[in-house]
Amino acid sequence: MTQPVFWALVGMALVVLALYALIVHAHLLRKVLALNVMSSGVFLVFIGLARRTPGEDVPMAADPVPQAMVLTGIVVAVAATGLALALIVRLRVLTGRTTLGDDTGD
Amino acid sequence: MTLLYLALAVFLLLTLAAGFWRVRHGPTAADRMLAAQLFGTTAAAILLLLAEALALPALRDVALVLALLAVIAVIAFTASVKTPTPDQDSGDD
Amino acid sequence: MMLRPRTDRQAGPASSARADKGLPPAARALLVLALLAVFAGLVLAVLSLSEPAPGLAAAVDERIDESGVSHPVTAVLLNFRGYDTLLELVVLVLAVMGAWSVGRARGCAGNVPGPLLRQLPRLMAPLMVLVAGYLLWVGAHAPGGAFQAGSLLGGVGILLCLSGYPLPGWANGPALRVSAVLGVAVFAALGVVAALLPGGAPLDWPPAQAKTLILTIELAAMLSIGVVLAALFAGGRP
Amino acid sequence: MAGLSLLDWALDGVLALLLLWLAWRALSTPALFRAVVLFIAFGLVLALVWARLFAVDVALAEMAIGAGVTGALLLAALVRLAPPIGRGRAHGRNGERDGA
Repeated sequence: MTQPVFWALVGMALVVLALYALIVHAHLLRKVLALNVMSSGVFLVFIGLARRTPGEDVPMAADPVPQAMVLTGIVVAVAATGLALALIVRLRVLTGRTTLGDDTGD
Repeated sequence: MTLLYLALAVFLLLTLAAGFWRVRHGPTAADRMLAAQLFGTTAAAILLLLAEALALPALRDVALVLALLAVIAVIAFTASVKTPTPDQDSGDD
Repeated sequence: MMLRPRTDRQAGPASSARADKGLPPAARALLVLALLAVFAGLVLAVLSLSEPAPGLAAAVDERIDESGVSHPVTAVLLNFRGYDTLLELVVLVLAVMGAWSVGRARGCAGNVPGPLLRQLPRLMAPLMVLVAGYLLWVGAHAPGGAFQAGSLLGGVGILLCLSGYPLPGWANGPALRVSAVLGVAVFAALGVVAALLPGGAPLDWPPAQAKTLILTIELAAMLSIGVVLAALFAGGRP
Repeated sequence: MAGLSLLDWALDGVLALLLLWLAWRALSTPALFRAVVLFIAFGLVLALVWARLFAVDVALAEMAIGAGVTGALLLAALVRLAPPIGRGRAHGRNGERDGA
């Protein structure tokens, strides 16, 4: 197993782990955490596999295009997290709940 | 020399793991807080070692950013921990 | 009021049961099996990839001299794939619009800042702004750039918010809104100007002016990213 | 890329184990506050991984955003989700009143 494949596997393990937590947990803040871990896993797969094509100026550096896309993804993820948190706080103010789903709701 | 730096980085990573154990088991919130603060320091040291071992001087900038933003994390942490009042203990467990 | 939960763990048996045991054991086992199958499929997919992969590193390296900057990641972000970055700045503005439309900002954190915390911005904020400027500048030829510098500026905003630093009144007015959209506005305006040049196309920088244009856009983008992150932290419209 | 030394693998292995363990703890710890702290630590270790993978730009962004800004956002949300506790805290800084 080479290093890029190793890190891609770790990233996919993170994605699956976070997907499980996303489905199982009801608290919305926990779901936000799970989504963040999941996006980190995707980024890890991306950057890990990008190392199969070394960059030119720094011999060991990864392909710059996936790096730029992951950079964009990180900033979008934090913006989405901020919006999600604002919505959760609003839900809490309006209904007193921090979970979705009407079958288990109060 | 590179070998030594890498070995030191692995060693510091292991101490980081030990710190996580303290965060998990630390009896009081102050213990956890102190251990969390130590992560920043250790991680900065690991980054500086990696900067030499991997011949990537730009990693020093990452250590600089970490040093600055660790302060933000600690402030956010202290601002969100309940201030203990006489009638109500900071029951973290 | 005293007994209301702070976290889901302290929320008493009923609520924590709802948080943790929403699924019956059988469904949970099925879910684990399904996820293991997904993982196995992903592993097979990755193991079947060829190891020296054809990537875009060579293509970037070939055209880097025309991009105006010498750091490949910055060249990709601000020149080769400019649309990505432009639309990402739009996403940031949309996020802050969404957060502002659900409610007003109501303070930053629980505790009233003590004297130490109130003085901290005087020490930290200038340092962080300085490092942000450094990262922006160094991004032209080494790792760094608008995103990293902007998130440091966001950190400055969070620091000011948490320490209760008294901001001047204009900082919460139109200035805040203008700087939140400044990145998109400057990027799009310069992109349109580039299209109007003879032989130009949208977001296609002429090599001679590319470095100036990229640094201008990055400066505006850094401001916008910082302001948006700080506004998201404040949690609502001012 | 062929001959990764034992030490390189030790570094990768410890980093990966730490990363997975932190992610698992952050997603399964019952107390939300501790989960958020573990998530911040997860961002820190992830930044080290990016550094190790020679993606310095991503490491910089992850350090600033993943470990700094996201952590602060989550902690602030945690405070806002908690109702005012006791009488000493009831002076409206994070009260339930909606200013809209």
